[in-house]
Amino acid sequence: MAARSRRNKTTEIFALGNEAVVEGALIAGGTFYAGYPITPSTEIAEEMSSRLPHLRGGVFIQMEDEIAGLGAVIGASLAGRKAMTATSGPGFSLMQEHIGYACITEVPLVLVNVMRAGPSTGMPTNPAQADVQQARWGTHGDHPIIVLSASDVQECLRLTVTAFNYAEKYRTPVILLLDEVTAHTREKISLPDPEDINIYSRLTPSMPPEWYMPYEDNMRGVAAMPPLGAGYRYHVTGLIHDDHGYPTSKPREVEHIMHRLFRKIDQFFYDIQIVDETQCEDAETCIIAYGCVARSAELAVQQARERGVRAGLLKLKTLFPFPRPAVEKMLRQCSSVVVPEMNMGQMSREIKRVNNGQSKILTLNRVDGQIITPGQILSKILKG
Amino acid sequence: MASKKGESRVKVFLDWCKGCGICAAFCPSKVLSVDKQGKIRVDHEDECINCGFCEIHCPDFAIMVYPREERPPFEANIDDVAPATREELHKIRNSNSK
Amino acid sequence: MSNELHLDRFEVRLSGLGGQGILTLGRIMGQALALDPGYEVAQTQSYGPEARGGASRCDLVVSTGKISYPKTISLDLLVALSQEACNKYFGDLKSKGFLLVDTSLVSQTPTNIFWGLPFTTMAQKLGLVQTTNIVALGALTHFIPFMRATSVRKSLKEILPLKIVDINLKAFNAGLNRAKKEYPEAPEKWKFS
Amino acid sequence: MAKVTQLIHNYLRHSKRFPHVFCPGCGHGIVLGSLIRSIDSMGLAKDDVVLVAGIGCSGRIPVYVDFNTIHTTHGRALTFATGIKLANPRLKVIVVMGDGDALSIGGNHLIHAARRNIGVTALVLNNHIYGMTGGQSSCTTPTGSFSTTTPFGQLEDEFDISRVAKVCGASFVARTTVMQASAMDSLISEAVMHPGFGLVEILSPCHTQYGRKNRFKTCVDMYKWLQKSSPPLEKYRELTPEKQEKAIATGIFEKKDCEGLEEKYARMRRNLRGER
Repeated sequence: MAARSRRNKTTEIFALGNEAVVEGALIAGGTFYAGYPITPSTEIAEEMSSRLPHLRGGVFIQMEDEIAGLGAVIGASLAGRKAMTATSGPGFSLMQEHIGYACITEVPLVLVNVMRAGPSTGMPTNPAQADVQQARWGTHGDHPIIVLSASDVQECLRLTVTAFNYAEKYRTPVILLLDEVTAHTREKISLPDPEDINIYSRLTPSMPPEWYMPYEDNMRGVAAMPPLGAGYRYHVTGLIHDDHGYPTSKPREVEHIMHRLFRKIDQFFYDIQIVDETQCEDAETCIIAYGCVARSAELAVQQARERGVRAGLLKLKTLFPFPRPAVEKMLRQCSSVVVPEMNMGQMSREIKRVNNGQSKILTLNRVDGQIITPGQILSKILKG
Repeated sequence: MASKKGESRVKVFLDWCKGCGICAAFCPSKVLSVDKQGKIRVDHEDECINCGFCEIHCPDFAIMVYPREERPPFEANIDDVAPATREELHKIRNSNSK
Repeated sequence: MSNELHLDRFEVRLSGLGGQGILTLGRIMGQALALDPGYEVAQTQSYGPEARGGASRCDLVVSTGKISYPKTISLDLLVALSQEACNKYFGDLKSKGFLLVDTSLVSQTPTNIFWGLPFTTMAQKLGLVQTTNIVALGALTHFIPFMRATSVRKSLKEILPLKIVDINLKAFNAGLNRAKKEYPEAPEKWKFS
Repeated sequence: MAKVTQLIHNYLRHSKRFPHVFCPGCGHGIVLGSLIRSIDSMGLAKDDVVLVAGIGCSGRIPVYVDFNTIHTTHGRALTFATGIKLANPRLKVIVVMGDGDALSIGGNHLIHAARRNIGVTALVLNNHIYGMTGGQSSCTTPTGSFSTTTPFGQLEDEFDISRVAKVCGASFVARTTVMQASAMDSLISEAVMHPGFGLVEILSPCHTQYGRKNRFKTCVDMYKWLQKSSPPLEKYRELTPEKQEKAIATGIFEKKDCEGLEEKYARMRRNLRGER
């Protein structure tokens, strides 16, 4: 522990990305953390273990493995808590089954994954962005999911709040992807006044329990969710279920729930899509980046502009649902698009998918456990 | 809980009974048996001593034992209703023609 | 904040052995620069898997404006508390960059132009070798003109456990005074772009 | 006695279709009935009971009963239960697991739930086989017996669930069989009322998958075998070692005074917050 800076008089602190996640979670109303320690996400668990017991009803528990960690988080969320866990590569793989469970049972939760390099144990203290597609498609079966990505310490805080808000609003697991650079960089961040931030909590039913339908289809596509023990006794199951929560295999009911699951995310797409545009208005070359690489790209754009190249940066904070409209706009506008990422091309695959020959797409992949430097991006811009 | 013979009645919900035969096999008074349809039949209701074994060991909640003097469960209370006897029919006809 | 020096990516690397307190040093320094004078600071670190021994390094990028790339590109100042670190990172220093070494552990520097103080020996004299990093911090407060002693002391008090604040403040003053005495001209040598 | 079955019916979900999915003669229905009776005898409100189950035949139990019910993933029911209990210690959390669920895939979670003494109750329905997937051997399939994946007899030694739980530090451990429904009622009540982690192993025969492959003609034969081979602990102790080998003792193996993890945590929180 010992990582937390004691509060300054102003609400500014000098904190790690991982610590900012904790600040964000607490501001968002998180009171439950269960997990298993794994580098480079451990500071989140350490910080939670010393902070949560001070809260009314706050609970931190270190479980026996990551599977148990996410299991306990789902349990706590069902019991009405805003709950989260944090992990890294190998632990994220272990959690996949439970992510699917949370998707189909529509349990709100936040999962922070600080990505490691390489498959298997990989490189524990080196950055990478290699879990992007796993975050989207890691668990088996069709499912919708929200994946966010933070690139600096202030964003770690903000996006954790956002992640909790989305989870509660849309009753869905939300994955926040960090990388080692973002998680382990210390920066000055300002702690927002909780009153300045919109915090959402799940809607709970307000009707006599006999009439409550746990998976009712309504205009929002999101049913109200009571905490366990509130009088609304219902059945929660990972089996495909009907509106009442009971298992079903009737084709019409199965199709209905699957479509609703996707619709509840799709119809709020423009609420969920968050991107930052930097000098994009007149850009001829656009860099599309996320995570720590977006910071390298920012400097590269500045350096390119100094050399007379009209470069711009589209930073993706929402990775999934894929921010197609924002990306398509840049594909139409720019003659070339550079996609730097610390993997073998997981996001550029999505961008190529929507390109339809509108723009030249240059990929820049680095998988040696080192961050892509501004210089590398700049030379790609100048060559392209 | 056990009572004297002849004081209890046994009700089987045949829609729920799967005919596993546990109740029949362990009934101390041989009240029950499995019939050709694969369902439980109450053969000797009078022998029942209300030991309760069948009730708590029926996996399908399909059997219940209740006191003889109680109204049989799941039957409408229409004891004071009966179809007309021949005499009554005759009487009614006569009174109408008056 | 207006009378502060304008900085555009001033990069410092603190390096040495694991266990010397390099990361703590970086944290105190980062917080002192970020919270009080209000610079933007990005502090990153790199260390081996071992908790003690092995190489340890901590980088700070200090800037008046927002910092985009958080890692160092070319160093303005390299602080080396071990011979190995000095050899390893000297090449990352800018041509006009400065080198500060712990002369009790670094006996051979790659250049004749450097600042050197025996931090470890000083700390031992104070009675607690673990304060080496804070002695160095005191010296750095002298060498880096935009770092204020008051804000460093404040940050030190906030970050270190209460029990060891006093001895560390002593170490800080020792480092600061020794540096002032031996290199009075040093702070004027910087040229900020 | 007359009201027993009606009482059970009161707790069943009237919107579910009965009879339930279990095979004729499956003991799981008896366990469900026993669970309902013990909860009723303790006077617990339906709202305060959370029934958590894993995957397998035992996982189908909760859907039929009108509590807060959760059908989780394979082997992980205890982790969900841990989260629920810590999030809301007022709830009575009961976990229903099969032998494969609890000891094979979920063995790690059982070990640690017992070790950390979380205040949930685990009912392990031991049928010696993977029933739902078609009769494959499980970690409790007795040595020498047959299953679809041990066509030439099981070579491995089986787990003794109660013993595993006991050495892992579970503060209440008991074993019973579905042939002793009244004893089961009181054991379940005792386990639920126990403040720490309680485990009740219930032998519940599976004739469809296990019995047929192991020379039991009908399910009634299995019940007779159960009746014969599961003496109470006191009688078991009097048996000769050879006879003990073949018998399965039933009764309470462990019961120690303790505080559940959730209570300890709440106390720590009160201390930190300066509350009484």
